[in-house]
Formats: sequence, structure tokens, C-alpha cells
Amino acid sequence: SSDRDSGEGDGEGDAAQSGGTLVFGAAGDPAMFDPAFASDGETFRIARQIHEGLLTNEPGTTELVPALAEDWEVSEDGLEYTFNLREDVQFHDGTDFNAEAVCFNFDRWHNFTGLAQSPSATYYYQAVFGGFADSENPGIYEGCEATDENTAVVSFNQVTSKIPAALSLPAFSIQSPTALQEYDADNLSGSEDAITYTEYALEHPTGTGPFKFESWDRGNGEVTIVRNEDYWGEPAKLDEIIFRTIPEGNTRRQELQAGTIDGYDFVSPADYQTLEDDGFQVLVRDPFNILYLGFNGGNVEGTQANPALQDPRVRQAIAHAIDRETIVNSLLPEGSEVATNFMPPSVDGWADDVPTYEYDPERARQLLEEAGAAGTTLRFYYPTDVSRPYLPDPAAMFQVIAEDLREVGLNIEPVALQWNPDYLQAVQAGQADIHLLGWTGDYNDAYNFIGTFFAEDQNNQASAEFGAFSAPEIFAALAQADAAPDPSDRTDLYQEANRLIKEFLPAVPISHSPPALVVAENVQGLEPSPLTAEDFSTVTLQD
Amino acid sequence: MTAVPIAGQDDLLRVEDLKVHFPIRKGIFFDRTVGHVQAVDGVSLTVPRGATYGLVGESGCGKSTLGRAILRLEEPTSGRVLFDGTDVAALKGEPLRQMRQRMQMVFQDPLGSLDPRQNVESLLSEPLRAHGLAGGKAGIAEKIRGLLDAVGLPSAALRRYPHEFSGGQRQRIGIARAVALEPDLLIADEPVSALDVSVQAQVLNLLEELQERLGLTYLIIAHDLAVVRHISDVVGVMYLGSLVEQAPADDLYEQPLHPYTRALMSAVPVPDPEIEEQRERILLAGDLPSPADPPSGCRFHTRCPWRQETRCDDEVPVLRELGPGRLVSCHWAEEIRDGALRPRSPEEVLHAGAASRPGSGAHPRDDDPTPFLGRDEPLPRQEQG
Amino acid sequence: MLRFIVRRLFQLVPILLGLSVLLFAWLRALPGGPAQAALGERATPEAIAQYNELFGLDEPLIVQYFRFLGRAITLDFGTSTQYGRPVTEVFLERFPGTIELTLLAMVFAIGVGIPLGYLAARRHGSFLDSASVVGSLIGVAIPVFFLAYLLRLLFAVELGWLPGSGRQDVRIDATRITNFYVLDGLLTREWDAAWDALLHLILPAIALGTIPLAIIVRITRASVLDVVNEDYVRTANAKGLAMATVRRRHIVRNALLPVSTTIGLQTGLLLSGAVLTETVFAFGGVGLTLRDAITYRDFAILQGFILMLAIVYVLVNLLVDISYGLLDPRVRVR
Amino acid sequence: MTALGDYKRERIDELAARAGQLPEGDAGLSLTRSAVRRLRRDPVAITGAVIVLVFLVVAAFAPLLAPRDPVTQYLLSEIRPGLIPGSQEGFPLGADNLGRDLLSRLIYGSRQSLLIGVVSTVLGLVVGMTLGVLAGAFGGWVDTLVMRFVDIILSIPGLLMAITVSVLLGQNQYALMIAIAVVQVPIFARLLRGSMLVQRGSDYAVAARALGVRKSRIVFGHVLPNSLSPVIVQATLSLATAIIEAAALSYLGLGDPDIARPEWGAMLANAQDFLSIRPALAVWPALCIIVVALGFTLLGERLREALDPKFRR
Amino acid sequence: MSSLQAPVLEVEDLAVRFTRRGEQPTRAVDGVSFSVAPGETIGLVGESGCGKSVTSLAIMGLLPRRGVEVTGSVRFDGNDLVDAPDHVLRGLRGADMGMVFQDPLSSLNPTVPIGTQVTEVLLEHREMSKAEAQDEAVRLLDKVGIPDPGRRLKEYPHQLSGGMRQRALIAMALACSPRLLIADEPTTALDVTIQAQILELLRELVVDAGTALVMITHDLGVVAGLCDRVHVMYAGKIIETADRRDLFARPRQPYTGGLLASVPRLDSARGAPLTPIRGSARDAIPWSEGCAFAPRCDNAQDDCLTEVSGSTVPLVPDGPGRELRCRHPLEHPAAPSGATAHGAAR
Ligand SMILES: Nc1ncnc2c1ncn2[C@@H]1O[C@H](COP(=O)(O)OP(=O)(O)OP(=O)(O)O)[C@@H](O)[C@H]1O
Ligand SMILES: Nc1ncnc2c1ncn2[C@@H]1O[C@H](COP(=O)(O)OP(=O)(O)OP(=O)(O)O)[C@@H](O)[C@H]1O
Ligand SMILES: [Mg+2]
Ligand SMILES: [Mg+2]
Ligand code: NI
Repeated sequence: SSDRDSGEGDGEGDAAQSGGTLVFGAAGDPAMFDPAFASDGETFRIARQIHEGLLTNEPGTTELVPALAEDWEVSEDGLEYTFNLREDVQFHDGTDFNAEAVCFNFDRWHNFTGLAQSPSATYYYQAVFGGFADSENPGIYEGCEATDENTAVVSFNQVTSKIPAALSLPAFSIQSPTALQEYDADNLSGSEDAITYTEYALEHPTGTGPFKFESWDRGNGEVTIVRNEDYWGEPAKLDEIIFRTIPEGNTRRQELQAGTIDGYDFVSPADYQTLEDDGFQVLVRDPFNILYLGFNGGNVEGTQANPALQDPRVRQAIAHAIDRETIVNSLLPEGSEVATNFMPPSVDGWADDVPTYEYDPERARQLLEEAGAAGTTLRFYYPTDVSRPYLPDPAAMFQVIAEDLREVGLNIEPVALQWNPDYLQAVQAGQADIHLLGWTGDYNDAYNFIGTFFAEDQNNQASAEFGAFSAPEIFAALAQADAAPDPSDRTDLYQEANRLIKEFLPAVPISHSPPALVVAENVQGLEPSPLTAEDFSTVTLQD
Repeated sequence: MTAVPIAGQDDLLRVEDLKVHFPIRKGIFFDRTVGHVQAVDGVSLTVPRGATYGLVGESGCGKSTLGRAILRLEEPTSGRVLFDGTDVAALKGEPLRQMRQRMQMVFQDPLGSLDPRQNVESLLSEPLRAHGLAGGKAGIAEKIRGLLDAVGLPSAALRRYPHEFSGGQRQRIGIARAVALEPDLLIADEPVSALDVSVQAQVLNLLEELQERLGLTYLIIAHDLAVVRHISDVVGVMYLGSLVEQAPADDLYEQPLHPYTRALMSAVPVPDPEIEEQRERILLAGDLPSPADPPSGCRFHTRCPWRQETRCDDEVPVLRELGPGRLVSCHWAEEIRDGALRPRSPEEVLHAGAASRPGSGAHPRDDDPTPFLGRDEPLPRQEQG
Repeated sequence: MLRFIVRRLFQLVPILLGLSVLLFAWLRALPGGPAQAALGERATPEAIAQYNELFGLDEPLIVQYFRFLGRAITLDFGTSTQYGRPVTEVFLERFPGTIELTLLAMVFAIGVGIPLGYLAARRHGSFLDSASVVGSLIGVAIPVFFLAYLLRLLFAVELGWLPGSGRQDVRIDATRITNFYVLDGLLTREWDAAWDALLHLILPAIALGTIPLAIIVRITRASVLDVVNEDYVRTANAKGLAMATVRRRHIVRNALLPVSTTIGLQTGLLLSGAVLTETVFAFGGVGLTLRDAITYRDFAILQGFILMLAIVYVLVNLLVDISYGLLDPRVRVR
Repeated sequence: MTALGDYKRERIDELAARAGQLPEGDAGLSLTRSAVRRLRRDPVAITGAVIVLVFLVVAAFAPLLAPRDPVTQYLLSEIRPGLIPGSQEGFPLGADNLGRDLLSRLIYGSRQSLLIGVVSTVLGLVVGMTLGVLAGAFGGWVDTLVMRFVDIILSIPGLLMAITVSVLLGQNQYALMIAIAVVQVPIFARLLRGSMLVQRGSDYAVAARALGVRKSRIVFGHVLPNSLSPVIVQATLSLATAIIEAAALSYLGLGDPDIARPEWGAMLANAQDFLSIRPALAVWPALCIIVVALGFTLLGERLREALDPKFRR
Repeated sequence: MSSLQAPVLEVEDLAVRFTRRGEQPTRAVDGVSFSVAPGETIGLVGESGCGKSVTSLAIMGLLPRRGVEVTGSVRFDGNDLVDAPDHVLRGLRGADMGMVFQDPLSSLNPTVPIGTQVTEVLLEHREMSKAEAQDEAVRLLDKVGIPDPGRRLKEYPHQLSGGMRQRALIAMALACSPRLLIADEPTTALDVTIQAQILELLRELVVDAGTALVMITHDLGVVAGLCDRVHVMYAGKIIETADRRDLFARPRQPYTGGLLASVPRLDSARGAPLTPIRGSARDAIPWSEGCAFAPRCDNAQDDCLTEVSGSTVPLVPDGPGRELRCRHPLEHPAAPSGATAHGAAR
């Protein structure tokens, strides 16, 4: 820490606790600090330190544990959640956290209007709750009641597997009603053609977390948060954390090596070893993601799917053609696994008895022969200019899979597009024959994976990611599982869905790979989270 | 050398009150014309068929502009150019191009006027092809050989490029090209001033010889009075865009009538010490005033040693006839001729000029209107970042 | 002089109009819209339509254009879809950084380039001459992102002399007034902040200045070689002036005329976006912002920034012309 | 007086010819050819030409010169994140991140890189020259219109324009070439226009007009050919810039989508991820780019001098 | 008129060779000797490229060092300048020897005001304050006939007319009252009326200040009016030297005669034919092979070639005050005064 800081921090007399400043290299700027409007990782990373929700995940795992709620009960029909709230919790502005505040937040989300209903503002609310008070489909939220100071009852009109796990998302953090009102937090209108965030979101985010928002220097790309001395739990060790935006991976690495930052996220797998050799700690997260190769192989009338790929044998041939073992060994960081399901094994509903389609080029050629598809040309889409946790080096992945496919007699026509928005748009409009895509789970729920990919509403359009395909069994299994109030029924249904999906094979799951962050040798206490939900309050700096 | 009779001939070229003004543009929104360079301002002259008309004057007085305007290489502002009865100034497009066959030009800079990428053969055949003359390949080859012969170049020259020749040879090529079309009129703009004296004489002789052989009519422009007088039948003296005197060559030398002509003539050094020592020198004061802002009245009055208090400053003298074939535009021509008026020294002239019109005698010429960074050179552009 | 400036400024109008039309048509032709960029990986078509409606992106282009134009006149370029702030505000925040960077890059390029070019010409044909010519060629040929990596490796990682990215050390909390960090540091008397901001400029400035440096070396050299053979230098020597006077007054001064034009043009080019340099140095200037704007199809930023940069470009060129006029009396406006 | 006998005359003529300022061999050489002649005697130009030639040969005979196939992932199974096999038996420069032979990729890479250079330069040249000729030949409002257009393009940051072009045209190697070419267009246009304006006012153009040569022939037969030399020089220099530009675009993820096909710029950009473990992956392609750029630039600069009218005598 | 005073400048056997890399060495000046005394004007005439300018630059030490070989001697006040160090030359130039160049526009620095260009030479060589130099500059400009000199000092070369530029150049050359003035074609770029003004100025100068003047020109008319002695150059060598009257009355070298016969004269009858020398200066042969002029010479005979005569053609005395380099000179009837050379050459 610099001289300036020690000079300022001394007066408190808590020098023993005083932990200095941590500088963390982020890959991008946060959008703002009101997590209700956020959907991106960089915003969430900071929001997680400032705000808390009712629930959270056990550090280092995806297990759901209480946070602001000490515990919760679900009614028989699964429609009513009673949260018993923690006492003696205060927002950063000194107001009390209580059931009123909880209900205020739920009502706030449900009653968003105008621009706040834009999916770019409230993606997660819409994904989980389905709609707003004034929209055509008002969604599953029924109401919230503060039955006493520390008890809030939230009721729904429909059961979903997403609740309660989704409530651990930063998007559902409980924020200070006083501050929200004072700084006009919901009034996003600003100007008619782009969202102008409110003063609240930009300058006065007020939560209950271990850190308080201090400042955002946009020009220099740095966000400063400081310790919340009045935190209800174990106070943070660090005095302050600065998140600095450094877009280029190499630059982040060199800055760490030069000692100007103490850690960063999105470490290139190629650098793990070098960094460790240099004495840095590479903190590998458990894999909680999936990379798959998608097929445009829809099977309904009028689909724009590729005719060859409509033949299941061709899809199977491709699955057999890919040497996933080598991919996992050579291209992905240590700790990666070959995927069999479209979700990591740690998620409830993962099935171990799905068809696996082992690497077998001979079989692949044979299947193609049978299907009369040998020599078919496939347009293979891959993204450029991006590195995702499940896909650290798209170009390498593309080249290796393309070679594998060429090996079994397919022709590959490469199409490279910029990740956002070109690639995503093209792929989701079903323009690609085959493509690379994946997903990192938001919370521990099967629907968050396979429901997102294969639920009916995603796939019933003519131009969809996997082509319009009709698989009533899959759709039904997913819908039933989501609505099943009993967790063990749910697990069975999801396992069934997984088996069906692998048989139908709208895509080939390839790998789960562990993303990592890296910190300097003296940084202790940072627990890598599979959900990238690291908690910085436990971090200390050793001399 | 043949003496060409002047009178009683039909005129091949008639220039009537020709004006060429170049606009001077300035302005905030759009280019506004704020004035004119009166490069040629009302010149009338006639050139009889077969004769040689010589034009002299100081640098910048408008000689070249006049020559170019006659050939329509410059748009005349007003006036007529009658070539063999047709008004060239009114022609356009194809007829104009055809007319060019009959009037040709020889340039001052022999190198600059030849495309450096053409060899002599191509240079000489180009006009023939352009006008579809001399028939096919063989015809053209024949014709070119004849041309080379006429200008005294070896046929080995055909394959060579302009930069491989000496100045005099280049000028011969230029002349050969001009006469290739067998024109009636040849305008030569300073055809010898870029050449060494020995070569200059060769070219002058060649021009004379060609005139005799081909029956050409010449308009020869030069600033060297001796050269002009040597080959011309009639000499016109220009000053600041106007003709101040015109006379048969011999008469002009015998007795120059216009003060400017007198001064000009007295300034030409003669390569003979005896004559040089006795020669009366009339030194002029100052330089040529700017044609964008010419002096009022007689344009020469700011430098004229004979300037009078009356008329000169405010009355424009007309070109009037003062004897057979002798035109002069001076209010006091007779008096000067008769010695009734005495010239003043340059200092006196300057002084008088300054008194009547501050600074006008020493107007710098505005002839290099360097545009304010007309940046047309490419912008080096490369990627940054 | 004033008339000249006014006139040049008026000439800007058609350029800006043309540019805005071009930009508008061009940007709208790009595949993928801001909706997709904003909504991310799993946006449904309905969501996209809804977004477009909200932001008025579904209106006819012509309407959008005139709406844009109407506001642009008052320097209101709308709100960035990416930052949710007025474009002008973002510009004022980002542009000072680019100016600082460009100025230092040019100081570097000029400070090294002119003396080097001059020396190369003085020792025409010597080793120094060849070395500077070849060196400047290599400077142009080395891709900026690679050069940046090497510079940072040497000066930031290995030697630890200079900061390798950003505009200011995060541990310094400086007061921002103008967003020119160095200037701010001086204004607020936070000397360490000013010094630190300056240090942060050095590596990116070197990376950015390499190409202009190479060009300046070449032009200076060629220009000095030309001027040395000019008649007026011979005249100056014939007057028996001291060598130093001849060099200073007669050679260097004239040789710098073409160099000054180049400097101006280069400055204009650098100002209009050092996209790569700013990216690899995580330097918050317009280049970085523009790059993101392309990615996110942030039309408001793209339109606004490019138009404002075009104005800057023209103004810089105007400045060049004026300074050229001051340097060269022949083109001075009468 | 007795004049010289015929025999002596000839002898003197011979001596006179020898004394003339032109080297004998130059007789009848056009300007272009005498420029080439001068270039041939210039060591710097020769160095540039040799460099360019060597790489052209390498590109032409890549299949013969390259020890291995450039796309086969020979050593893929030996690759681990953080470990790329270095030089070893059969792989003189080692493997790249997918186990392909680096040397072979460099050799094959010359093809694509030079192709990008040539195609994008030719493209920029053709379009730029068309604009330049339009402006330079017609003048007046055509000129104004074309030049305003060029000004507009110039005021857009170059790389940004290249990015938008690639985005607009979709990503493929042709889009890449077009993106690079677009940036060159205004340069060529301005250059040619400027030079044509000068040439148009020159005496020989006026002379052609006076001779009654048709306008089209004056423009295309005289003015244009004489205006070309700065354009030719610029084109040589552009070849170098284009290759460098390709690297920048690849770095931004806008390169050739068939990244298995070796190209130096893409190789260099791709190597950024492995700088910490195998810098050679970046160093070699960077070196190739620098050397080729050097070659073209040296050649171009000397060409400029050789074509300079100051040197015409 | 020949002066009895000791010559200011003596040039002896001056030779200049250009040895540019990659090109054949050329001998631009080849054994030139002459001298000038105070108050004397000599003329150096010849066609373009014969080495006049190179001679003058060699005298002033203004030739570039690289690729140029200067041999022979140039004595100024008895001190040899050929091998003199740079600072000695700089001390002399501008102070004791002045030079005026042909093209007045390109010879003036376009970016520096006229005043500065005049005062800098004063400040360099004379101990003067800035203000004194300023006053002196005004006086100088006035002396060379520039009207309103105070204002002109602040102006730039492009604001002056051609004549004024040349006057300014002369003013600079004269600033320190040099004892030797070399004028290299000072009037070629000017109109005759302006030329007459400038020549008048130079004439006064020599008479008033007793300056030695070397006048370089290709215009025989200028020489006829101004010079005392004339040296005619051809292909780097002096081929004829004579007093002005002598030379014009009885040119001996066929080249000189040819030049005179080539010039159209205002005073001769209009029909008088011109008899040019054939060919051009480019047709010269190397002196080592014989008389360089032989290929163009009507009088040339076999022994004009070295291979026949066995030696190069020497410059030999040819009567009082005359020198000649020719084996077959023009003959003249016994000096009838007033006869034009024109006729004699035929
Ligand atoms: N295109 C033009 N635009 C503007 N002014 C011009 C143009 N051409 C010539 N002038 C001006 O017209 C005047 C006459 O020029 P012109 O070339 O006819 O003179 P000249 O007598 O031929 O001179 P010189 O002896 O120098 O060739 C000059 O002042 C010149 O500056
Ligand atoms: N720097 C140089 N390098 C090579 N040759 C040169 C150089 N300067 C002059 N020469 C040659 O020397 C010869 C004499 O040139 P010089 O300039 O003395 O001729 P000049 O008599 O002054 O001619 P002009 O009347 O054209 O000025 C010419 O053949 C010329 O080509
Ligand atoms: Mg003229
Ligand atoms: Mg000379
Ligand atoms: Ni005759």
C-alpha cells in the first residue's frame, strides 16, 4: 500500500485490522452499481461486495446458504416463501434493514416501468420472474408481505425450480429503500434513445455488504470501494479495493508481473504455469460451465436447418469425430473435463447414463457414409476477439475441431465473426451449420443450463440456434421439471431430460473447464467460486 | 531572306480589341472575384498572310497570354480573333480542334513542351494521327522523315527521347512537330530565349528557312528586341497588356516613337564597345506595375521620362496612326519625336510619380500568386494505434 | 487572416454534412444492432424489437437522421447506449487523455526525429545516416501491439521504471478538473499526481510516436538534403556567415517547412484515434472508446465521436496551415 | 581554308558523341527504362529488390521449400496449456500452439501475406486512381465533389474505417483486403489528382491541346502516364503498410476466418496469447513482416528518387 | 585599360573535377588562369555549361567538399585560398570578396526578411550593434536604388520585384565594401530595362569604390559595355583573352567569331544574315583528344586533334595583351577600326 493510504488510515487505531488496498484488474468497465439493472460479470463482481441478497452461495461452492435471510420456509404448494431476516443489519446509509425493505425491493422490481422494463436493464428479473405488474404476462410474482419486523413472506402464482436458487444472484440484492427513493433509482428514462442511469446507480448505490461504494473514476477506469466498518458480520480485512479496467489479457499479466495490480480475472490457460513459476497464485475455480458444438439440425417443416444435419446419423458422426480427450488435454486448462451432459456434474439432474458418443473416427466415417453425407460442406461459425470461461481460445478450438471433422471427410467452411453482437446474432438466428457456444451457470439449477438451451420457447421458431426442432418429450420433461415442487421429482425429470437431449443430439457437449483468477503471492483468503462470485471481504494482504 | 511586302495583302490573322482578364478570387463563403489581372487589355493587330509579326515587351506584360488567347488555349474575356475570316474566339469543340490544324505553336521551354515519355517518332506522328493526315503507317513514316530533314535532325533521332537532346535540338523537334500539320500560322512564344546564342541563331535561321519553304505566317513573341527585329516584318511593342507601338521593323529601329520603345531600345546592349560607349541610355525608373492594378491614364506614365503634367495621368492614349504603318499610343509622340520635350532622369520620374500617386511606381508585381497552401500533395496516411 | 479562418471553418460545413450522411448510412448497414449488443447472448427477437422501439431505432432511417442532425447542431449527439451518458460528456472525459497522449507522442517524435533526421542529412552517406533510415523503417514496420508488449516487458516488468498501463496510478486519488491529468495535477498542486500522470504517458507515447517519428526522420533528412543545395544557402555562405548562423537561419528554418506540415498531419491523425495503442495500454482515450463503440454498435458514440474528431482534424489542419503561414512568409495571407 | 577531311570528321563525331553527357548505353532508353537502369546501379535499391525477390521466390515455391504441411497438427497431443514444444528433430523452429510446424507456416505464410499486400494495394490503387483521374481530368465540380468525398473519408480514423468495412462485409480474406484497400484509396486519389493538376498545366499538355489532340488522348496518353510516378512509389510503400495493417486487423479479430491458413499478421496476432511461454511464435512472423516491409520501402524510396524529374537529364 | 596596381585576385591553373560516385568524373574547369586588379572589370564569357559558374564558386570556395577536386591556386591578396581552412574563407567572404548570383529569387532566403539578410552580413564582419547595422542596411538599400528602404527591410523576398531582389543581393554583396565582386550572370533573369539599371549600378560601383569586378555572362553585349578585359571560355578552358576593344574588333578564336556572328544586332541592317556556329556545346570533345571546339569549327584541320599534332592545344600569347588557344585562328586585315567583327568572321 502507498504512503498516502497509511497516512490516512492510521487515525482509527485499528491498525491490526487495517489491511491496505487491493488492486484488481478487471477486463471491462462496470455498467453501474445498481445490480437490479445489471447482467454482466464486471458489474456483478463489484455489486457482490457492496450488496447482499436474501441468499447466497457457500464460498467456493454452488451450495445455497442464507445471507440476509437467516433461514426460509416454503409452503407445501411451493408458492409461498417465508424469509426470517437477520437482525441488526444496517444499510450503508445507516437505515435499518428489515422486512419492509425486503418487500420494497421485490415490489420495486415488479413495478418497473418504461425503460426499466427493457431487457437490457432487467434481464435477470425477466428471466426468473417472467414479467412486470403492467405487462401482458405479469409473471410469477404475486406479492410480498412484511409480517413483522424481521419476517417477509413472498408469494408466487406458479412454481419454478429457479426459486429460491436465483435469489442468490446479485440482481436480487436488497438495497436501501431510503436511498433508492432519495436518488430516484427507478427513473431510467433520462433520454429517449438510450438508458441514462440514475444518480443512485452511478453514485449512491446503498447496500448492506462488507464494502461501501467510494468512487468511480471513469476516465481512468477505476472503481474504489472501502470497508464497511458497521458490517453486521465479520468486517472486511481490506481497507479498500480498487477495480481497474485493463481490456487486454497480456497487459493484465504484465501489470501483475510489474506489481501494479494484485490480481486479475480471465487468466489465459497458457499463462497458468508461467504465473505460478513467477510465484503468483493461480486460483482455479471449479468448472461450472459447458462448451458445446451446436448443430443447425432442426426437424420440423419449414426449418432453415441444414438438410444434412437433419439426419441424426450425421450429428452422431460429428460427435464421434471429435477427439474431446485431446481437446481437454491440449487446449483447456488443467482440471477441465470432457462433458457428457449439457451441465456440470455438480448440478442436480446430471445423469451418468447418457449416450456418450466416444471418439471413433471410423464409426464417424461409417455413419456419414450411411447417411450419404460424406463430403458435405458445413459452415462452421466461431467467434473472434473473445475469451469465455468455457472457451478460452475460440480460434484454437475451432481449428482443432475443424481438423477432426475434415479427418472424417467433411468439408469445413470457416466463418469468423466478432463475438458481440455479430456472432451471437448470427448463431442464434440459425445462420450457422455448426457453431461453438457455451454457458456459465448463474446459480445451481439445471434449468439454468438445459432449460436455457432446449426449452420449447427457445426452439420453436424457424430460425433458432439449433434450427426449429420438435422434441415434445424433451420440452415436456423440461417444463415438468421446472414446475415440480418436489426437489427429488425434479432431479429425476432433469435426468430424463438429459438422456433425451443426448439421444436427440441437437448439439455435442464438449467440455467443462475451470476458469481461473490470479493473485499475487501476498494475497490470502480469496476463495475462487465456481459462479465467479468471489467474496473479497475475507482477503488479507501479507507483507 | 525575302523582304515581304506589307501593303495590299489579305490578312490571315486579325485580332480585334482582345481582352484576357484573369479573375482574382477571394471570399468567405464562395470565391468572390475581387478584381482582375488585366493580362491583355484591348489589343488589336493584324498579321498579313506570309508575314512575320514580332511582339516584344517586358516580362509579364501579357505577350504569352495574347499568343495563347489567339490559339484559344486561354479563354478570351472579350474581343474577336479572326483567323482567315473565322472567329476563333467563338469556336468550340470539334470545329476548334480542326481549326488547330491550321494554327500552331512553338514553346519557350523546348523540354517542357515535349512529353518526356514520347520518343521523337511518336511526338511527330501524334499531330498527324490526331488529324488523320498523311495516310497510313508508311505515309506517316515518310512524312516524319521529311520533317526531320527539314529541321536538320538525323533520322537516328527517331528512337530517342527528348531528354537525350541538346536544347537547340529539342527546339527543332518542337518546330518540326508544329509544322507537321502544315499550318498557315505559327505562333512562337519565346522560341529562342532558353537557348545559347549560337544555337539561337541556328533556330532563327531555321524559322526563316521554313517560312520561305512552307509559306508560313509567323507571330513571334520575344522579349529580346534584337531577335524580334531581326526576323519580323512588323513589330508590336506591348506594355502592361496593351500595344503601345507598332511599326515596320526597320522604321521602328530608325525612329521609335513611343517613350517606352525608346527606353527599351536604348537598354539593349550591343556587342560593340565603340557603340556601347556612345550609346545614349534612357534608364527607366522602377519596375513594371502590377497588371491587377494598372496605373490610370497612360499606363506608362509612372515610369515615363517624358511624362507631362497634363493628359498622361488621366487620359488613356489611343493607338493612332502616325505615318504609314506606324501606330503609337502616346499623347506626346510628335513632340517627343521632334525633340520638343526633354526626358527626365529616373530619380526625377520616381519623385514625380511618388508625388502624384504614392507608391505606384514601385508596385511589386503580383505575378506569383502563391495560393495559401493549396495542399494537393497527398496526405501521408498510415494507421495509428 | 480572420477572413481566412472563418472561410475555412465554413468549408467544414459541407464536409461535416457529407460525413454525417455517410456515417449514418454506413453504421446502420452494419449487421447486428445495438439491441443485440446490449441484450447479449440469449436475447429473444421480441426482446430486440422491444428494445428498438424503446430507443426509437425502429423509425425510418431518414427520420432518425434528421432527428440526429437537429440535435447535433447544438452539439447534442444523443446518449450512448453503452454508457448511458450523453456522448458529449463521454467525449469531454475521454478526449483530454488522447490529447495528452498525442502531444507527448509528437514531442517524442519531433524531439527525436528532427535532430536525428538533421544529423543523418549532415552526415549523408555515413553509418549514422543509414542506421537512422533503416531504424525508422523498422519503426514503421513493427506492429504497435507487439511494440507495446516489448516496451512494457522492458520498462515496466523487467526494469520497473515506468507504469505500463492506465492514465494514473490507482493509489493516487487526484482531483479531476479538466480531465487533462497532468494539467489537473499542476492546477491542484498535487505534484505527485501530475508527475505520475506524466509517467503513465511515456510508454504509450513512445509506442504511438514511433510511426510519426519514422516519418519525421525521413522528411527532415530529405528536406535538409534539399535545402543544403538551395541557392540561398550558397548565398549565405558567400556572405561569409558563421556556419552556425547558416545552419540555424538558412538551413534548418527552411528545412522545417515541409516537416511542419507533416507534423500537423500526423498530429491530426493521432488525435483521431490511436485505437490500438489505447487498447493495449488500457488508456482511457477516444481510441479505446471508439473500439468499444464499434463492438457494441453504440451508434451515438460512433457518430458523435467521429464527427467531433473530424472537426478536430480540420481544426488541426487549419492550425497547421496558419502556422505554416507564420513560418513561410510566401503563403502568408495578405 | 581546308576543312577537315571526311575521315577526320567522323573521328571527331565519334569523340563528340562519347563526350556527350549521356552514358552510351542510355541512347534511346525511355525514362522508365533509364530509371530502371539507375536503380540497377543503386546498392540500396538492390538490397530492397533482393529482399522482395527472395520472399517472392519463397512464396512461389513454398510447397517445395516447406518441410511439412502447414496445417497438420502434428504435435497436438504433446501440447499442454502452458507448454508448446520448442525446436526439435524435424521441427527446426518448433511447433505452434496447435502442434504445427512453425517453419512451414512461416514459409507458406509468405504467400498469403504477399497476396494480401498485392491485392489490397492493387484494389486501393484502382479505386483511388479512378477517383484521382476523375478529379484530375475533369476538374470543376467533378473535382470538387470527388475531393470533398476523399476529404470526408480522410477525416475518419483509418483503422476504425477498416474495422467497419470488415464488419460490414462479413469476415473473409477478401473483406480484409478491401478493408485495407479502403484506407489507401484517399491517398492514391489525392496523390494522383495533385500530380495530374501539375501535369495538366505543363507545357507539353498545352502543346498537345494546341496540336488538336483529343482531350481523352491528352488525359490518358500524356497527363496520366506522366503523373504516375508518385503513385507507383506510393504503391510500393503501400505493399509494406498493407501487410502491417493486416496484422493489426488480425489482432482485433478481423482477419481471415480460415486461421489455419498461415499468414504472418494472423500468426503474430495469434501468438499474443503465448508470449509468456513461447515468444518465438511472435518473433518470427514479426521479423518476416519487418524484413519484407523494409524491402518494399527501400525499393519504393529509391524508386522515388529514380523517377524524380530532378534526376532526368 | 590595364591597371598598374597589384592584382587583388590571381587565379592560376585552376581546375575543378567532379567525381561523383557512380558517375564518370567530369572536368568542369580545366586550367583557368586570370587576374583582376582594383578598379578593373574583367568578363568571363561563354555558352551555358562552359564552366563559368564553377570557376567563380571555386574562387569563393563555395563548391561542396564531397565529390569535388579543386587544384591550382587562387590567390587573394597573395594568400592562397584553395587549401585555406573554412574559417579563413568565411572571414574573407562577404567582407573582402562579395558575390552576386544569377537568380535573384532563389538566391534569397524566402523565410527571412530582406533586412535581416542584409544586416546579418554586417553583424558578422563588422563590429556593429544591431541598430547601427539597421541604419547601415537602410543606407545600402538606398544606395542600390531601392525606394523606401526602411519599409523594404521588413519585407520578404517574394514581396519584391525581380529588379529589387537583385539590388538587394547586390547590397548584401557590397555591405562590407569588398575589394572583389564576382557577379555571376547578375542580369540574365531580368528584363532589359531592369538589366540596364543594374549594369549602371555596377558600373558606378567600380568607378566610385575601385572594386575589382569579375563579370560572368553569356551576353556579349553586356561585356562590350562593361568590361576592360574579356576571357572567353569553352569547355572548361579559356580559349581567348583580349582587351574589350580588341576582342570585338578582331576576334581570333573561330569560336569567339562565331558567337559574335550569331547575335542578331539591333544596329545592323535587318537583312544581315546570322551565321551560327553549328552544333551545340554538348558536341565538345575532351581537350585531351584535341581542340574541344574542333567538331563545330569551320577552320578545324587535322592538327586540331591531339592524335595528329601530338599535344593539346596550348593557350599562347597572341599579340599585346592577348592570348589565344587555337592552331588556326581567324585572320583579320590590319585592324581597321570600326569594322564589325560580324563581317570579318564570314
Ligand atoms: N492563369 C493565370 N491566372 C492569373 N494570372 C495570370 C495567368 N496567366 C498569366 N497571368 C498574369 O498575366 C500577366 C501576363 O502574363 P504573360 O505570361 O502573358 O506575360 P508575358 O509577357 O508572356 O511574360 P514573360 O515574358 O514572363 O513570359 C502576368 O502578370 C501574369 O501574372
Ligand atoms: N555539382 C556538380 N556536379 C557535377 N557536374 C557539375 C556540377 N556543377 C556543374 N557541373 C558541370 O560543370 C560544367 C560547368 O558548369 P557551370 O555551371 O560552371 O556552367 P556555366 O558556364 O556557369 O553555365 P550557365 O551559363 O548555364 O550558368 C557543366 O557541364 C556542369 O554540368
Ligand atoms: Mg511569356
Ligand atoms: Mg552558370
Ligand atoms: Ni535572315
